[in-house]
Amino acid sequence: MIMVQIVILMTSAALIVIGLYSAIFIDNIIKKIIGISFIEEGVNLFIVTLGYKAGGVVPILMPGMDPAWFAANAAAPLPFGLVLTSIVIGASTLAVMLALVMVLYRRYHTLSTKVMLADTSKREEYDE
Amino acid sequence: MNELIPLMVIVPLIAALLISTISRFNTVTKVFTFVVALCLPLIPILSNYGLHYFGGYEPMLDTVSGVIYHPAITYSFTFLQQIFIGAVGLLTFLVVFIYLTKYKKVSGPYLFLLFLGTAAVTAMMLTDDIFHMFVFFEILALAQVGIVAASSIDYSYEMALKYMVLGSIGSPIMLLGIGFLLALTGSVNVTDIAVAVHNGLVDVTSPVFLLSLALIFFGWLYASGLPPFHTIKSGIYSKAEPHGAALLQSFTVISMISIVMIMFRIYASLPIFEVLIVFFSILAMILGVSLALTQTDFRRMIGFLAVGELGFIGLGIGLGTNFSITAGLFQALNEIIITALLFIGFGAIVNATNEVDTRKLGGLLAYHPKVAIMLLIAGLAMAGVPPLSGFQSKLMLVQASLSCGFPEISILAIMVSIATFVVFVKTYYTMFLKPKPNDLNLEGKEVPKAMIFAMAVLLIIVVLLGIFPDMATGGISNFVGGIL
Amino acid sequence: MLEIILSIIIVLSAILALIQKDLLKAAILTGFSAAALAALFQVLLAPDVALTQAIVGAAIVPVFIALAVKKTQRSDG
Amino acid sequence: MKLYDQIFNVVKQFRKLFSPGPVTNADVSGSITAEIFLIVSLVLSAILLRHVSILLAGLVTLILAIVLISNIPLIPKFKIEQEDSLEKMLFYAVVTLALIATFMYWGGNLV
Repeated sequence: MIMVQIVILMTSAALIVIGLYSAIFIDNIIKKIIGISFIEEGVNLFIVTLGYKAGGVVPILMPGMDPAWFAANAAAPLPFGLVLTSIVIGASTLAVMLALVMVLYRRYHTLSTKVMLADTSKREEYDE
Repeated sequence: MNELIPLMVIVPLIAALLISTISRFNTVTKVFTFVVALCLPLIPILSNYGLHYFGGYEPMLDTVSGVIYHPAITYSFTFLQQIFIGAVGLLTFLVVFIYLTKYKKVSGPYLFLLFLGTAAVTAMMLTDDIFHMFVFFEILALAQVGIVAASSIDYSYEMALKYMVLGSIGSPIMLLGIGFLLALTGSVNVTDIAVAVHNGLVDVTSPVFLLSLALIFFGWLYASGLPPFHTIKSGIYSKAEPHGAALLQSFTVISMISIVMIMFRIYASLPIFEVLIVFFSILAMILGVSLALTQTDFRRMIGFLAVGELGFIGLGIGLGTNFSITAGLFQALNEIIITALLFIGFGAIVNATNEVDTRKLGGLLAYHPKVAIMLLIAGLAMAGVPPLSGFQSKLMLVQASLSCGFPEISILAIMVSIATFVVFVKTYYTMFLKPKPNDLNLEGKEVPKAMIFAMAVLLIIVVLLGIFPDMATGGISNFVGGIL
Repeated sequence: MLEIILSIIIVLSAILALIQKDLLKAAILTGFSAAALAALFQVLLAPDVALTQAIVGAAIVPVFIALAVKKTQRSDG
Repeated sequence: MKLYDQIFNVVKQFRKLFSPGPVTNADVSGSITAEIFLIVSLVLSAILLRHVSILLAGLVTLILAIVLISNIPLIPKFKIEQEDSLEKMLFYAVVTLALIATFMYWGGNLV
C-alpha cells in the first residue's frame, strides 16, 4: 500500500516543477501567476500526504467508535489543519496579484512580463 | 502580568480592523489611531517575561520517554522579544504620528496595513510554533505589498507585483521545508523539534533533514532580502513612502532574526548551516555596498545599504558563538533604529524638494540644517564611528570573528564599514555641501515638524545605545546563553 | 487506481492550462486541476481540506482569473 | 602602460552607467571605489577557503585575482545582471534554489 504515497509524492513534485518552470519560461503574466500557484498546490498535496494512513479512517470521531481503535486507525489531523490555512493564503495572494495585474494592464496594454515588469530604474527620464 | 503577552498581537490586529471600518469619521479615527499607536511600545515594557499557551493547553509530560510535548501554540516572551517588539512598536508609533500629521484626511486601508504588518512581525517574534510563524510571514508579505502599492511614487505597482511573484515562490518553498520537518518529527513546535533533534530521534545526517534546511533557508533568504533577493528588497524600500520604508526595513530585520533564531535552534548541530549563513551574508555585504556606491537615486542607495548591513547580522549569527550571536542581534537592533532614521531623514528631503536624484540636488545645508546634522550623525552611526551605537555592535562583530579564527572576515567587515562610510559621505556631499544647482527651487518648502521629532527620538536612542551598550547586550547575551 | 487517474488529470490539466493560447480556457483548466486535487484530498482521508479546496480552488480562483482576463485581454500574445 | 589605458577606458565606460543625465565626479569616484572594493573583497573572501585546503585557497585566490583584474570594468556587468526586471530576479532565485537544494542533498555532510 505504499504505492499510493509514491504516486502522490510524484504528483506533488511534478506540480512544483511545473510551477518553477513556468516562473522562468512563461512570458504572459497571468499564465505565469497560474503556473506559480501550482507550486502552492503541490506543497499542499505533499503536506496532506503526511497525514495519510493506508487503510485508515477519516479523523472525525463518530458516535459508536471505540476511541482506542480510532486513535490507532485515524489519519493524522494536524497536517490537514495546516493545509486549510495554506489554501486560503494561496488564494488571497493570487487575488492580490491579479488585482495588481489589472491595474498595470491599464498602463501598458499588454500582458507580457518583458514589457510590463522590465527594469524601471533607467526608465525614469532625466528631464532638464 | 502574563496576560499582556497575547495582547501585543491582538491590539494591533483589532485596531487594524476597527480603523478600516470607522475610517469614515476622520477625527475619531485620528484619535483612536494615535492612542493605539501610543500603546504599542508600552505593552511590551509593562509585560512580564513568561510563556503563554493559547487555549490554556499546558505542556504534557510523556511518562514513557520523559519528554515534554507542547500541544498549544506557545508564545514565549523574554528580554530579546521585549526589546525588539518595543523597538518596532516605537517605530510604528513614530511612523503613524508622521502619517497623521502629514495628511488632513487619513486613509483607513493604509493604517490597516501598517498595523497589520506590526501585528505580524510581533507574532513572528513571539511565537514558538513554526507554522504559526509561516502564516504571519505570509500576512506580513501581503501587508508589505500593500504598503508599497499604496505609495504615490512612480512604478510602485510594478515593484509590488514583482515582490509578490517572488514571494509566491519563496513562501511555498519554505512551507515545503516545514512539511519535511513535520514528516521527520511529527510536530510543528520548535522546542519539540529541537528536543527531538538533540536527543537523536532524528537522523541529522539524513538527506531529508538537510533538504528541509535548504528549503527553509531559501524562504529565509526571501524574507530577509539577502542575495538573490537584494535587488527586490532595496527596490521595495525605494518605492514606498519614506515613513513606510522606515517601517518596512524594521519588518525585514525582525522577520530575518525571528526565522534565523528558529533555524538556529533546530539546525545548530549541522556545521553546514553556519557555512551557508556566512556565505550568503558575505555575498550580501559585498553586493549591497558595491551596488549602493553606483546609485544616483538616494532612496535606492539607502535600500542597498540596508541590505548590506543585514549581512553583518547574518555574519554574527553564522559564527555561532555566544559573543558573536549577541553582537549580531545587537547589530539588528541598531540597524532597525539607524536605518529608520536615515529613511525618515531622506524622506524629509524628498518632501521638501520633490527630487530623488542626487545629481539635481545640492546646497541643502543652508536650508535644512537640523535635518542635515541629524542625518550626518545617523550616517556616522551606520558606518560605525564611535561613540555611536553602530560602532559598538560592529566592534563586537570584529572581535567575535577574530576570536573564532577568521581574521579575513574581520578585515572584510572593516572594509564594508569603510565603503558604507564612502557611500554616505559621497551622498551627503552631493546633497548638502555641493553648490546649489540653479534650477533647484527650495523657497517656501518646509520639513514637517513631526519628522524632525521622530528623528530626534531615534537619534537619542542611537546615542544612548552607543554610550551604554550594556543596556541591550547584557540581556541579549543571557538569552543567547539559554538557547546554546 | 483512483488516485493514479486523479494524479494524471491534475498534472495533465496543469500542463494544458499553461500551453493554452486562450486565457479563459487556461482559467477553466486551472479549475479542473483544482477539482481533481480536491477529489484526491478526499481519497487521502481529508474531507475538510477537500471541501475547502473544492470551493476555493475550483470555484473562486478560476472566477478571479476569468475576471482578470475579462478586464485585460483574452488571447496570449 | 597597457593597464593605465585600460583603467582610463574604465572611467569612460562608467558614463554609460549614469545615462541619461550628466556624470559628476562624485559618481565616477564612487564607481571606481566600488570597482576596487569588489575586486578586493572577492579576493579576500576567497582566502576563506584556506580552512578547507591551503593549496586550493592559494590557487583560487590567484586565479580569481587575475580574472577579475583583467576583466575591469566589472561594475557595469554586475549592474546589468542585477537590474530590476522580473525575469532576471526570477532566474537567479530559481537557480539559487536549485543550487542550494542540490548542494545540501548530496553534499550537506561533507563540511
